[in-house]
Amino acid sequence: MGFSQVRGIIEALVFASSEPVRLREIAGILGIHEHTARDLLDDLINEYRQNQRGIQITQVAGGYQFATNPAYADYIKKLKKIPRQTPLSQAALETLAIIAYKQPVTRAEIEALRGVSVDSSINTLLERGLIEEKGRKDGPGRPILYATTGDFLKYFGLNDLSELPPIEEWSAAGTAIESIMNIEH
Amino acid sequence: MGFSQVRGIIEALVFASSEPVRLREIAGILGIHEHTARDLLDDLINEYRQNQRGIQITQVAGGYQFATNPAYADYIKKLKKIPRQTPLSQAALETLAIIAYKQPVTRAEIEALRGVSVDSSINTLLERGLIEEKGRKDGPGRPILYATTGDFLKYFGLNDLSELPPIEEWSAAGTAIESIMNIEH
Amino acid sequence: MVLAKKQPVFARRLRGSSISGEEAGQPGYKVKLDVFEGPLDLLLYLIERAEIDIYDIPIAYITDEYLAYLRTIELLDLYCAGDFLVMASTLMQIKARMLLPRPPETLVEEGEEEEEDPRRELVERLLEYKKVKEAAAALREQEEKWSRVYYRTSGDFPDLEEDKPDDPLGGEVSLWDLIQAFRSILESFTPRLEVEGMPTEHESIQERMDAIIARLSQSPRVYFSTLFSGLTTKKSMITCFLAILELIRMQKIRVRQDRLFGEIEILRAE
Repeated sequence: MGFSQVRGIIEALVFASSEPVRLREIAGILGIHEHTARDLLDDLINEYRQNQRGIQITQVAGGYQFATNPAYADYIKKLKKIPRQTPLSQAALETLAIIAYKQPVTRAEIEALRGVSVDSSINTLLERGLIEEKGRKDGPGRPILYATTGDFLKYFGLNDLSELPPIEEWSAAGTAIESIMNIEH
Repeated sequence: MGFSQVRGIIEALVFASSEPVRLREIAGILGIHEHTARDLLDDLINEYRQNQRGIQITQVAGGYQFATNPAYADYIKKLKKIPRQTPLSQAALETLAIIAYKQPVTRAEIEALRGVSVDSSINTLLERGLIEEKGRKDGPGRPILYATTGDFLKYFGLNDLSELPPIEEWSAAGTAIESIMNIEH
Repeated sequence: MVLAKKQPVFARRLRGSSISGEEAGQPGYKVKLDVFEGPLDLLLYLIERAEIDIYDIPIAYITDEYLAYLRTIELLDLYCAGDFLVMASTLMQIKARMLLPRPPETLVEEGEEEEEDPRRELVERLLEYKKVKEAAAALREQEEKWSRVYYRTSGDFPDLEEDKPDDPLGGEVSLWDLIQAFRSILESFTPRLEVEGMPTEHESIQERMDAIIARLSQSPRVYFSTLFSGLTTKKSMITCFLAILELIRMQKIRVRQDRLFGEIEILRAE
């Protein structure tokens, strides 16, 4: 199997998958080392970056996937059959931000931080597949814990959670939640 | 707007559309003549045909669409999630039409009619189970004979081969088969 | 201006708001806006607007401002969650505690802990909420960037949506700003004597919406305040404001403010 053929197969695999394809899967299908697959992919990614191409290979949600060049978004929007996504409401976005940075987190913890009931934003986020239930917290009432999904990463173009934009000092906030919870109850 | 940018936009449009994009729509969005759009598309199509690329632009159902290179179908099948079968390429379709109407037929006879090598189309069709080997022809080299399968009838919603649409010319055969396929999908 | 840069963070969107009750203009008409992000959001807005040090909040002033906003919302008959009232009582409690005479410092024995500032908990909550807003703003930026990227269509897109502008408020003017502007118009308004027995014009919200649209078809943009000129009753002014909110929600108009606290402009949506 020649070089350009392996490259072609990788290109076909990335295209055919509806979900981002993981390096491990590509390497497994081709029977090559992961680092070889990575080199070939990097090469392919670079090639698509040249000459104002219309499509690109992006690294998202832990895998590789084809996507359009954002520079041409205005033209794509003019297509008759193009699915459009409404941006999240501010309320949903704030709820999502708390879940993203503090996961896994309970509804009561989110409400303590936002100061309002978050029932409808949690429903919206569950419906859009951006968050999911992730077990229950030990303690009274064993409340449901929420966490973000792979679609969340894809929606915001992140490869993994470590790529979330850094928020100052929020790491220490776990204790703040506790103290706010105590105020609330 | 430069040449490579227009080309890039066309590439993005063909990729992003949920259905094959018509020439008229592409030309309309870009504000260029249809024949200019066609030239640019032909150019793009040719580029993807080179170097055993993994994806290609195909002309289906009166429009343009991206699809994987049929030569790599075996690898794609190994992916965990395939959203749906990629439509048959124009090349595969024409080859299939010849086999359907002239069966049993040899590779050389198909190539004589299509004027190009049909190795990859035949492989695709074999892999998809639409054709099968049906003995060998008497004569020099005893070449393999190809015929359609029961899956072929199923795929195109035919009861038997007599239901194939009547055709006058071979170029019409591909279109005829394509139109049956469009009813199905 | 320092605050001007922060403004987009506090931009509120009118998406997700909805009308409940009968048809616009009918009695019992209510506008339900889900855009109030909550009492913490309003407090932060007021603090930023007045350029107040969050660690040293003049609690009497901020309580008055907060209550004034609640009264305007109430006047407009907008739906307002009970959380806003809980916060109001919290603010008043803090205000009362602040008024208590503090023990003279000489009486505080050494080693004895100084009495806790009654505002401490509130400040902590506000600081935490500020970070929530920061995180949300960061995600919004990321969302906008990636909304320009299309993946291959394979059913993982949601349903086709109507083409609509992403941001009816233009990312600049928050709902709080609009209410503030409406408040000041109301405050400077001297009601004319309504002669008893004279039929008063009872314009419906729908009629007022049509009038605004007609006006915008003549000139592409008008000042928010001029939409209220010529109105003679408080009731008609409230109708006008609700009409503006409804047009924003329907994305028929856009609201813009060139600089912080500048004149608010109303534009026709494209």
